Amino acid sequence: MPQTSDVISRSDIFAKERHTAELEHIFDQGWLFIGHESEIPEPGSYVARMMALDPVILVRSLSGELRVLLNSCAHRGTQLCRSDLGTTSHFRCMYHGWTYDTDGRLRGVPGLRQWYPESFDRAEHRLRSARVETIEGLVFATWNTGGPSLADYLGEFSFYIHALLGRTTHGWEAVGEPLRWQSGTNWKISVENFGMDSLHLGTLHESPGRLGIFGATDQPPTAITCVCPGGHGIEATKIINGSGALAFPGYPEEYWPEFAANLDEAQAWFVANNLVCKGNVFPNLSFIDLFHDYTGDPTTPPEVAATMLRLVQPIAPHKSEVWMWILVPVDADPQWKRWSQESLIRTLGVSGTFEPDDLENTASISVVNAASFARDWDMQFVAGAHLEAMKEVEGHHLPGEVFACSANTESIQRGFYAEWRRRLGLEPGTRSSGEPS
Amino acid sequence: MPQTSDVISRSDIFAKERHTAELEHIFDQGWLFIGHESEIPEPGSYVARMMALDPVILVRSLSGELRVLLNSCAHRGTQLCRSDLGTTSHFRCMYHGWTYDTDGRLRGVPGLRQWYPESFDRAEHRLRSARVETIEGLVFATWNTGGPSLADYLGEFSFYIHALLGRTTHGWEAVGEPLRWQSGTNWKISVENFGMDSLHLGTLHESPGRLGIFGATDQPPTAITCVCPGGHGIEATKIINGSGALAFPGYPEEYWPEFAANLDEAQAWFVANNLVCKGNVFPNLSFIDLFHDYTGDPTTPPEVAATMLRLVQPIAPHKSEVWMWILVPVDADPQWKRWSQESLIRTLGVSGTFEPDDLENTASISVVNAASFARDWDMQFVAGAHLEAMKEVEGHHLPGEVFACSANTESIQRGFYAEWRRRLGLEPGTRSSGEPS
Amino acid sequence: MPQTSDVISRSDIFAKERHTAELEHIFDQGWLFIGHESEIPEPGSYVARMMALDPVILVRSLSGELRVLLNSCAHRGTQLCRSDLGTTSHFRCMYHGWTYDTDGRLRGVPGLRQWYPESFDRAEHRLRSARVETIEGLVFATWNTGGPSLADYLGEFSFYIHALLGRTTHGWEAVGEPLRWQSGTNWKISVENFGMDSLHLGTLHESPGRLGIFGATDQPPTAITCVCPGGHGIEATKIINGSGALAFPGYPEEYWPEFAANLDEAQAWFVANNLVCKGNVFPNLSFIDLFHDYTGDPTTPPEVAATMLRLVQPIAPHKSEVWMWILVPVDADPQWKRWSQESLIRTLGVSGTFEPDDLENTASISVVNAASFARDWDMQFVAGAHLEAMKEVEGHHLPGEVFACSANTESIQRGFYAEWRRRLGLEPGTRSSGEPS
Amino acid sequence: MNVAAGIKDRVVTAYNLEADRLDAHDLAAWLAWVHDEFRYEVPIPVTRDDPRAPQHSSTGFLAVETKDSVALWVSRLSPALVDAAYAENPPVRTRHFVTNVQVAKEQDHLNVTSNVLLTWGKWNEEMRFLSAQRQDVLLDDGRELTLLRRRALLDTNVIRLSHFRVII
Amino acid sequence: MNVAAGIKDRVVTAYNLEADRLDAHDLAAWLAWVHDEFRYEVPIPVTRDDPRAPQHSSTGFLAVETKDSVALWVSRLSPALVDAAYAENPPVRTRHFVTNVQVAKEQDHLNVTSNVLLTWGKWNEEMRFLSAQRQDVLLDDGRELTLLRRRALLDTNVIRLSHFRVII
Amino acid sequence: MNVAAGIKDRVVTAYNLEADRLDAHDLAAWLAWVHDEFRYEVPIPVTRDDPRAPQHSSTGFLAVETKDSVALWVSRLSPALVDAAYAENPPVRTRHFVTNVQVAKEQDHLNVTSNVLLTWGKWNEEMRFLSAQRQDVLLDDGRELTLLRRRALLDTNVIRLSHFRVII
Ligand code: FES
Ligand code: FES
Ligand code: FES
Ligand SMILES: [Fe+3]
Ligand SMILES: [Fe+3]
Ligand SMILES: [Fe+3]
Repeated sequence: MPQTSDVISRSDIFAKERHTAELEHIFDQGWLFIGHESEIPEPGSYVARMMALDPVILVRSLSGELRVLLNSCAHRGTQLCRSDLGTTSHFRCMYHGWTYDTDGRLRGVPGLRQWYPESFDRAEHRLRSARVETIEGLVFATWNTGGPSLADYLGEFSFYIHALLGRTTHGWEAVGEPLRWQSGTNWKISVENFGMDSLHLGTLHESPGRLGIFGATDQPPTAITCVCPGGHGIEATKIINGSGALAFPGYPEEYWPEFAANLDEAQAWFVANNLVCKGNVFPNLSFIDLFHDYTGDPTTPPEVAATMLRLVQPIAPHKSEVWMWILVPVDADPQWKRWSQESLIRTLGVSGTFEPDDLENTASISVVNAASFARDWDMQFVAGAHLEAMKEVEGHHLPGEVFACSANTESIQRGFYAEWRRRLGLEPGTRSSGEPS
Repeated sequence: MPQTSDVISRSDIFAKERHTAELEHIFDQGWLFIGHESEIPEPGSYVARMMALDPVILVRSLSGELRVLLNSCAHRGTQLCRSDLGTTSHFRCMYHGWTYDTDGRLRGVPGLRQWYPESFDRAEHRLRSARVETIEGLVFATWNTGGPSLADYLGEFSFYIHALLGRTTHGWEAVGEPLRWQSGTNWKISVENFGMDSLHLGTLHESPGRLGIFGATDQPPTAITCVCPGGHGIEATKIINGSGALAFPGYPEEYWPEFAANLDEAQAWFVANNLVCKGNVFPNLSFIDLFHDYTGDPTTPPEVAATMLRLVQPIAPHKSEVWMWILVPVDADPQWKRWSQESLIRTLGVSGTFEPDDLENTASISVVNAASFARDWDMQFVAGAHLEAMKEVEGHHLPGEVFACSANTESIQRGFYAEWRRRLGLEPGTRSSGEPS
Repeated sequence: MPQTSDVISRSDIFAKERHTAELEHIFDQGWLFIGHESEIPEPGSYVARMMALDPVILVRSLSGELRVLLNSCAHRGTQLCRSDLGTTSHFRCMYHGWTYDTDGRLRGVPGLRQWYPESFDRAEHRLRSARVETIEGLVFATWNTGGPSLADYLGEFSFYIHALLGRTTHGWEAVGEPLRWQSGTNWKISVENFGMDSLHLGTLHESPGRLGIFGATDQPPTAITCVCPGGHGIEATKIINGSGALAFPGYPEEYWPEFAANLDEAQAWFVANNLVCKGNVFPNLSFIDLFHDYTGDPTTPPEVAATMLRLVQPIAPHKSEVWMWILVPVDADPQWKRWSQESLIRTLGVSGTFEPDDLENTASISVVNAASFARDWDMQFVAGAHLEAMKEVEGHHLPGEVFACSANTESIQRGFYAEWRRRLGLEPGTRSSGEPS
Repeated sequence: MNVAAGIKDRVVTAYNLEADRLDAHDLAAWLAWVHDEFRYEVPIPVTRDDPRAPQHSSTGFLAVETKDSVALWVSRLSPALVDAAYAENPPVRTRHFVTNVQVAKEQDHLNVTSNVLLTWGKWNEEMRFLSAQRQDVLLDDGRELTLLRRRALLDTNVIRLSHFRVII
Repeated sequence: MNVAAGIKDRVVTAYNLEADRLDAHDLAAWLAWVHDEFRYEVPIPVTRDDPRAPQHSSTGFLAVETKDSVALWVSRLSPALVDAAYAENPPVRTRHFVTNVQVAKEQDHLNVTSNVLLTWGKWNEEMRFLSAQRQDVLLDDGRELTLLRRRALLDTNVIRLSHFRVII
Repeated sequence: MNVAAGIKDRVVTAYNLEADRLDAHDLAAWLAWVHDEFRYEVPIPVTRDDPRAPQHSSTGFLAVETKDSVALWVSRLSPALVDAAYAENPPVRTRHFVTNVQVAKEQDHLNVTSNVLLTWGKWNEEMRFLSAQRQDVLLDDGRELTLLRRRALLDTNVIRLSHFRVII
């Protein structure tokens, strides 16, 4: 029999009471990804974003700070920003004209003297602000202003974020605006499908494999899976050759020495020589770094690397919204940036050769597990339960529990659901008796 | 800090548990507006209406009574009337043919002798009827058959209804059928935006103001705000000039003496010389009386008055349906009626220069306050909290608490929400811990 | 006053809590109709079906058994079958390729040796299977594997199923795939309208009657209504003539002797000489056997018999989905089969002369009884409450409580709702205080 | 074989007039362009593996009508009976949006395909929509077009209109 | 009376251009083809028993506009005022799908009917749809068509767009 | 510059045939009218203040394809691979309603805009709808039209189809 820690009740995934609890204990408490610094390049630049179901404005304030403000007037609640992006010196509410500066302070109140009591104090009516911190250009925010810092929240996992995004000398930039699509599944199913699961590569994605789009290799690769406290996890599927040379396939070769130089040894080893490297920051920010062999442009070099972020917003127990950012090194050649961008759109974008199959698959999991009988069953996360954690890999010490196998198994999922249970105050093996959703 | 009576929790506005409680304690108990007498001119005339979510038929019975009947067969519940309006001598159920007279009495039962027990008594199976009363041609009904009369329910506020609609010698009539549109907001937000809030005129409605559609005046107006027990309220924004002459701008001048003569002095003073006069009968019947300066027809006289009713039906925590009736004096010139009607359609109708901005605004309040974090905040109704109630205004005694200011502030809203709390059994400062909707 | 057992609270019909309880106590416990054996003629034939809200696969396994398998992978829940029908040797999950045989046993697991612990036992991961039994070609299944057999569940009612479908020597077959349409009403309303209620024939269906489509007869018919334990019921509306000759109007006369010979005397008497015979197997499988006089094809013989099954799936308190199967004797003439099929499509199909009026009617019952006030009322099932059960009819002993009247009254409904209450643990006269849906 | 624009224009004109009559609930007038041998079929949509496999039934139908059977509907809507035509009275607001008309001329008839989006507005309810391809056979005597056969291939497996008493 | 294909083609071309301008929120350009006496009416849909009874009001309207009243909208969208045009700014994405155009030539004008499906995409919200028949009167001086009257018959009794500040 | 009805008719005919092939999931046949330099782009819809500002991205895309990249899809749907084309097999029912076709002739190509309503019916699910404007560049050698460029401007900011592996 599988261990209770290797299974999760289907009703737990989809129950309405779990969804409500997730909003309260995970999304209102945790650090949530908001956007990339390059999206708001100048003072006054802003973009409209969501923190789970709460709409916020990410703005680089005129005083130079990154601010995440609830997109709702302090007076009677009108939405302040109704466009996707722009540049502004202030936010003015259309209803009664209350005006806030880009730090969220209430500045102007029409009729202040005539209509409001003398005791009315603008300082008591600033916009609600989330706490904001960044790592490697990624902007995170939390409503939990008194909780742990972002660094504490990420813990050991920062090592891997620095490894992936600290390689470049001049940083990364988001190309274009985020792609967005809705998915008929629960956010957890979408997150673990994209950010954690690798065993489906040869089956669900058999087609792009056979079309030569991704994964061609002479040597059998090894998957290094790292499960960190806090529910974060990452895996790198790599060719381990004796030579020890650090290659970054898909990136122009002139970058390679610089990439290695910007990292410490273990980090460099981890991100080098990979077919693909992917993972997830708890709860819902997944990322991937890979190279494609061919995506339909014969003028492209044979291997083009690509990096993306993928945020899955919870909307309802059976509905979520995916946001996809494509990142490229700031100083890359414009033509190379375009190749990299297009390769991702054609594979992991909503019109790509991979994502539609994943969408079909994850939606199907929702469809068949919505009802009363099916929900009274488990999902199995037993693959890799037999692997032993390694002290070091090829002489490198990597943070977290580290496993090596011919494929990335289900270890990251087990870590993710353990953290999920912990935050919701659930024991392994419990099951929601609440109403189906 | 604002007083708890000056704020209302955002979760209180939108919580599903509040919506359910509203249906039970406010809409199933209070007097609800059903229609205007002129809509059912003859015995047998009927219109299909809603009492909150319950469908009813308003019919002038063959015996001459106004009846409000639940639109559902007493047998097994089939809808009896499936059209918006008509004339009939009876209601026959399509399912098994049970037939009711226009007073709701069961008359015919096919197969009565063969199929039903002898003990079957038609008198036990009449249609459910609401209690019906009228004031100035406005038909109200309530399910609370043993509760207060309409006059008691309105209390002092009747003074203002008589003032507005008792002016004319021959009464008013509804022009055309009600306009209907849905709004993506809670009914309370829509009601207080239209029937109570005036501070948004210069901001949200800056555009029609600058286009010369409404509000042009040389002298600064004064707003007289009257807050009555029961949650009802009204405001008149008027030019107070020393002369004491009673003008009814926008109405043909030949009406003016008659308008004054039909009212007592204080009433006449209140409804004369107004730019606009508007208010709300608790819970959801708003009205407005105003004149436009220009709405796009150069052949119209410069000022045309207009009067309308606006009912906001609660549908769901974030959805409501607006019904709009345009009223004109029965004996007005047909051309004038048309001008008045068209001026309202072009401003406060769903295609007008005002209403779309209000719809956009109120929907935006719903959108940004649906989620878990935003809901844990307040709305502010502090404007005018410093004003002192007046014993009399310009020598006139007006019912309710009366305030004068350069604009109608947020006093009516405070009265409205106090009544709302009272009916729901809530203390100021409470907040719904129930599920978001 | 009607007895509490003759009424049912409108809130009971539509309450969300009742819907949830129905799924648990009725649909997860009872025997549900899945399909007709002729739909899956060969080993490997399968069709996708629903057991209430749970998707299942009905498959004739390669080993020759009828199987009803939950359409969801035992690993992480992916939908296995995504088409309406087909033939297969196995079910392979698209996600990670787990492969099941047609008996639901897990056979193949890609990467079994590399990725899964040695303790992983395929036998522990078979598809969830329902218990399957058949009667006269009708396939039923239940999740309640330890409960009563189908025969026990049907009890005395089997008599009637054998009578209707045991007439033919070579059995019946489904013509074409099931027709499907959604209905804006509760499943119970739809079921009792189609499978139980006859009093609406002259009123709701006045139009097809007057068009000569159905029901023309010189002699007044008699309705024999049989109410069996378990909530099942059936009625036959027949011409009782003294002759005792067994006619099966609408069927080719050459069948008549054989029909009689295949049944015992009481059964033969019951199904012979009928204008129509219809009923319902608790909870939601209705059936009808009738002949039409004319459905628009002048080349058709004047009377053509037709038999159909009608399953009403519960979807939500105010939404259900109808599935319609048309059955014909296997050995009938192809032309006759076509006539029979087309006559049903043109009357009881979603485009027919009967069903649209029924749909309109049942949806209207839902629409007007969704709100808070209307729900606090009853539906009346009093017709026929005065009839006395008969020991025998025309010398024949028929199972269940048997009534004779000029029409089939509301006895079957009373039996249906009594069983419904019993399974939900409700007393007569209770009413849901739960939230409206 | 494709056809001269003139024939296509006539077909489009006929379709537009047809749509008007259907949406005015004037089945009697609509029947005027229907051939005596008219057959109308809406096969049951059936989802099968393989995008090239037929996705509609060859043996099951959601609707099958002839000129005579539609004549029964016409009677149903006649003044004497319309009061009991509960599904059609009060009327549902329908509108046929006809696009993508393609005409191929055969020996003695025209094969015409078109796309139809049907909108469905019942009293105060939200609008519903149905999309389909029509495959028609028209006869053309040079002066007048008549409708000999129509097969409507629905794009949904389950009817979600309030009923299906409508010609697509 | 039906008309030569040439006229119909010109009408269709004019409608397509009109739709483009409306969907680009360029009311000023749209106004160019509107006659000085232009009247635009959207009668209130009213459901009555009997499918042959009129299903739209003769006395009540959801919109009534003239060239002068639309000119107010144009001003509203002008650079000086557009910042306060909250319902139209940021813009709603609309698209007019115009089909079933039928042209009848009268003495001195054209009577034209067409079906319009309006799609409505507000920021991140789900799309909404409105279906209607347009009944237009056009004037044709042989060179240019102008729009004299438009009556839009909606297929829904209740407006469910976020507002109705739109020309159908 | 507007064009003779003849060219417009040919464009409409080509669009209708194209829609048929797309809705029959026959990408291989569809590819026949695609130019070797074909480029297909669906820019990301971006809502900006000001109705005159561009409402679609200039740098971000929801889809970017060439003839070669679409050829990969064709292979994906070939008999050898179609069993693993899980998003397209079983097929989604799609229908392209193409209206408002406007053709402008330039020196050496045609600029064509059209409106497309795409309906999307996945198995037993409710239909979904997508509305867009297409901005195409066609080449015309007098005999045959080929599709050189297509830009599809969606009317929704968020894709709500079950996936977007479809040519608009
Ligand atoms: S709601 Fe923002 S100013 Fe009043
Ligand atoms: S439900 Fe009205 S007569 Fe039976
Ligand atoms: S979910 Fe079926 S094989 Fe993994
Ligand atoms: Fe994947
Ligand atoms: Fe306003
Ligand atoms: Fe019936």
